[in-house]
Amino acid sequence: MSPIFFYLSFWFDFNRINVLVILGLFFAFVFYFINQAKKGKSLFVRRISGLDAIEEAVGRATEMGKPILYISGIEDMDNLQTVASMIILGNVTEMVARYDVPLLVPICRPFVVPVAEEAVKQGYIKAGKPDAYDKNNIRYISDEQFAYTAGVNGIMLRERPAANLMFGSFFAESLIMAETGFSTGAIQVAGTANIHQLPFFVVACDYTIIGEELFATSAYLSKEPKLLGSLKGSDLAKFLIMIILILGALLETFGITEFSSWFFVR
Amino acid sequence: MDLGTIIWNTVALFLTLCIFSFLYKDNPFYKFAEHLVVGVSAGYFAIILYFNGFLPKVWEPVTQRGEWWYLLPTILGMMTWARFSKKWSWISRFAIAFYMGIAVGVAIPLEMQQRVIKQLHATMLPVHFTNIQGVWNLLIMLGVLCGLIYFFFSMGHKGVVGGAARLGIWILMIGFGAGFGLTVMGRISLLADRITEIHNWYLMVTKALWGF
Amino acid sequence: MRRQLPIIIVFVSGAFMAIQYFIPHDAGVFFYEYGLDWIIVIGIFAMLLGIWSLFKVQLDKVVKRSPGWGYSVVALGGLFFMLIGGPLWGIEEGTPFMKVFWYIYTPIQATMFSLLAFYIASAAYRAFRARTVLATILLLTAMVIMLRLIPLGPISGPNQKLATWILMVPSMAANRAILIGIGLGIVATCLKIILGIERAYMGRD
Amino acid sequence: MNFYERLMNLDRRWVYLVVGIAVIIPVLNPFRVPVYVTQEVKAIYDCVESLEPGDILFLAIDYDPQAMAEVHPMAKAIMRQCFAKDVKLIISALSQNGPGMAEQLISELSKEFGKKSGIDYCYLGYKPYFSIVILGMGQNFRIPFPTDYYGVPLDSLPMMRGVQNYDDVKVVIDISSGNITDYWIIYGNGRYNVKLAVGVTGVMTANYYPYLASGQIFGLMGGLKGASEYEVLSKQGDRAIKMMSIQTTAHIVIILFIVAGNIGYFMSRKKKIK
Repeated sequence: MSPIFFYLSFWFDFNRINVLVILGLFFAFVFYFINQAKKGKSLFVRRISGLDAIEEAVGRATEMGKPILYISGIEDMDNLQTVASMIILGNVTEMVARYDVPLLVPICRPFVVPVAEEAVKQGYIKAGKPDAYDKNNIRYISDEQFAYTAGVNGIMLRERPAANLMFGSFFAESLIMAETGFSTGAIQVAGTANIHQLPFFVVACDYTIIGEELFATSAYLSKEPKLLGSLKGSDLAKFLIMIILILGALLETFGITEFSSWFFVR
Repeated sequence: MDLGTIIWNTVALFLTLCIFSFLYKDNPFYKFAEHLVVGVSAGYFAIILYFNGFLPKVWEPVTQRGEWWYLLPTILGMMTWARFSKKWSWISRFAIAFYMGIAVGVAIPLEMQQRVIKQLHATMLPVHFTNIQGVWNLLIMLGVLCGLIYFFFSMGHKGVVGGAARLGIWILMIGFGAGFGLTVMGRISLLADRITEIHNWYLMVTKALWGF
Repeated sequence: MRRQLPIIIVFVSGAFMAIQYFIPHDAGVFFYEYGLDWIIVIGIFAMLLGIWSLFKVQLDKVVKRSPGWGYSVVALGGLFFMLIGGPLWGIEEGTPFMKVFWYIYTPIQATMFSLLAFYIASAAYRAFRARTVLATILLLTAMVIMLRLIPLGPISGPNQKLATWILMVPSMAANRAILIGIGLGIVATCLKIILGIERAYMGRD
Repeated sequence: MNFYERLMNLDRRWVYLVVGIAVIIPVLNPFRVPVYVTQEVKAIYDCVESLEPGDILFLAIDYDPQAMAEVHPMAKAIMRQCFAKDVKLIISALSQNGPGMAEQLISELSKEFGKKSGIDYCYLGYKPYFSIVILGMGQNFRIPFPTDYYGVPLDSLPMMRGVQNYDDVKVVIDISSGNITDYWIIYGNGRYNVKLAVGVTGVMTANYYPYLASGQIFGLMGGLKGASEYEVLSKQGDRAIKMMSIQTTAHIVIILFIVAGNIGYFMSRKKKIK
C-alpha cells in the first residue's frame, strides 16, 4: 500500500467509494439540467393525473363551500417525505388561496407546526392574499399515531371537508383515514413513499401518488424551471441505472462478478 | 382481585366500546373518547419527552458532565419559541434551517446507499434458461426495468416507452395486491386481541361477583 | 440576514453531515451522533409549540362556547392531568400517571388500531371489482395471497406455489422499482434543499 | 334496486357486523383447521427429525416479545421436538428484549421434559452487536460467550466439552423478527457454511424466498401460517393452529364479500346491456 493511500484511508472510507461515485454522477446530471432550464430551454413533463385531480378537488370544495383538509403524515421533519409534503402544502395553498375556502392542516409532530405555518403563509402571500391566512387552521393534535388518527377522523366527520389531501409518511392510520374520508364523500388524493401503505391508498382513495411521484409533485405543480430541470436529471439517472442493471446481469451470467460486487455496500 | 383493578379495567372496557361505537356512526361516546385520548396523549408525550429527552440529552450533559456544547442545540430549540411573537417569529427560521440541514445531509448518502445501490446490487443476478431461478431472475429484472420506466417523468407514455410503462404499472399493481393480501392477517390479529381483552374482563368480573 | 443566513446554514450543516459519512475517523462518528442529538434537542423544545397550539384551539372552543365545547373540556382535562400528574407523582409503574397510560390511553389506541380489521374488509369489498385491467390485477393478486390461509383441499398446493411465486418475482420487482425511484427522488429533493432551490418551507419575506 | 344492485352496494356496516362475528366466534371457541403444509417448512421438520439422540441443534431465538404471537410457537415446537428426541440444544438470544422471554420458554419446557442445563441444553443468552457475535461463534462459542446465561463457564458444562464452533452442531435454526436473519445468512452460512433454516414474521417472509431458491437456507417458516404448519408436522402444541382458525374464518368472510361484490357488479351490468 502506498503511503499516500494509507494516509488517505484515515480520512476517507474506501469501502464507500461506490456511493461517492454514484452520488457525484447524480449531482452532475441534476446540475446540468438545472443549468439548461435556467437558460430557458423548455422541459416536458408527462401528465400525473393524481396531481391534476388536486385542482379539481379544490374547485369542487369551492362550489360546495366546504373546507379542504391537508394531512402531512405522522413523521417529523427529519423524514424527507414530510419535507416534500410541506413543499406540496405551499403549492396547494397557492391554489386554495385563489378561491375562498379554508384549508385545515392537522399536525402530528410539534416541529412540523412552524414549518407548516410558514409554508401556508407563503402560499397565501404568493397568491396575493396575505390576509386570508388563518394561523388557527394549522393545529397540532397529538404525537401519538392513533390519538392523531382519532382527532383527524373527528375533523373529517364534523367539518366535512370536500377534499382530503394526504401527502407524506403514513403508516397503519392510512386506511382508517381513507375509509373515514370515503364515508364522508370527500374527493381523496393521497401520496406516500411508504410502500407498505400504498396498497391501501390505491384501494380507498380516488387518486394515488406513488413513490417517487411524491418528490416530483412540487416541480409538477409549480412548473418552476429549476425544479423541472432536476426532474430531468433524475430521469437520466434512472436511465443509467437501467443500463447498469442490464450490464450487471449479463456479466453475472457469464461468471464475471467483479462488476456487480463493486456495488456491494458494507 | 381488588376493587381498584376491576374499576380500572372497566374504564378500559368502556373506552374500548366507545371507539367501536364509531363503526356504526359518529356519536357522543366516540367524541368523548377521541377528545380524551388527544389530551392525554399530548400530555403523556410532553412528560415522557421531559424525562427521557430533556433530562438525558440537555440537563445531564450540561450540568453534570460539563458538556457545554449541548447548549448550542438548546439555544436553537428555544429559538422555535420565537413563533409566539409575530415580530420575532423569523428567528425560529434559524432553528428550522439547522434541523433541515442536518436531516437532509444525513439522508443524502444513506438514501442513495440503502434504497438505490442496495436494490441495484440485489437485482444484478445471472439470467439464463438452464434452470427455473435463472428465468425468474430475468423476469425480476424486466419487472424492475418496466417499473422504472413508469417513473420516467420527462417522456410521455407513448410508443415503446408507453408499452413498457403500462407493463410497469401492472407489475406495481401486483405488488400492491400482494401487499394488501399479506396485511389482512395482521389486522385480524389486532381485532382478535381486543376481543380477547373484552372476554378477559368478562371472566374477571364474573369471577369477582359470583366466584366462578 | 433573515433571508440569506438560513439558506447558508442549511447548506453548511447539510454538506457537513453528508461528508462525514465518508470519513472513517472517530471525529466523523462523533459529529454524526452529535448532529442527530441536535435534531432531538431542537425537537424537544418544539413540543411547547405543539402543546400551545392544542391548548389554544381547545380553549377557544370553550371560551366561545362553540358547538361541542364540552368535549374540549375533556381534552383540556386530560392534557393537564398528565402535565401536572407526571411531575407530581413521577412516571414509575403504579402511579396515577401510568394508570391513565395503561387503562385509558392504551385501550383507546389499541382499539383504534383494531378498527383496521373492519376497514380492510370494507375497502376490499368496495374496491376489488373487476372494472378495469388494473383493478382486476389488484383483485386477483390479493385473492391469491388471501386464499393461502383457507383450506381448499387439492387447490391449496398450486395456490400456495402461485402465492410464493408472486411474492418472489413480480411483487419483489415492483418493490425494487419503487424503492430505487424513491431513493432518487429523496436525494434530488435533498440536493434542492441544500442548494436553496426549494425553500418554501422557510418563508421568503 | 334489484337484488344484484343491492349485493353490490351493501352498507359498509353489514360488512363490519359480519367480520366482527367471524372473529368473535373463533376467538371464544378456537377450533383446529386443516393446514396445508409447504415444502419449505417440511424441510425443516425432516431435518430435525433426522437428527440422532446426542446430536446438537443450534436454536437462535432472535425476536422481540412483540413478535411472540407469530413466531413463539415455532421456537416452542422445535424445542419440544428436540427434547422429545433427546437432541441437545445450544440456544442464543441476540435480540435486545428477547433473553428474558427465551429463558422463560427454556425453563418451562426443560421442566416439562426433565432436561438439565449444561447436560441437555446450553443457554448462551444475549450479547450486543449480533453481527460480531455471529462471526465470533464461528471461531469458538467461548469468544462471545465465555459463560452461559447463568454465569457458568462453558468449559465446565458437560455437553459443551469438545464443542468448539458451528462445525460441531448439525444445524442452525434462526427464529427472528428483525434483520439479524440477514447476518445469519451472510456470516453464518456465507462465511462458515452452517446448515441454516429460518423462521420469520409474516411481513418479512417474502424477502427470504430468494435465499431459499439460492440454497443459502434450506427451510423457511413465515409468520403464523408457517408456525401452524410446523405444529401440524411435529404434533407439538396447537396454539398457532388454533389462532389460524380466526384467520381462516375472517379470510373466508372477506373473500365472500369480494366475490359477492363482483357478482353484483357483473350481473347488474349484464342487465343494463340487455
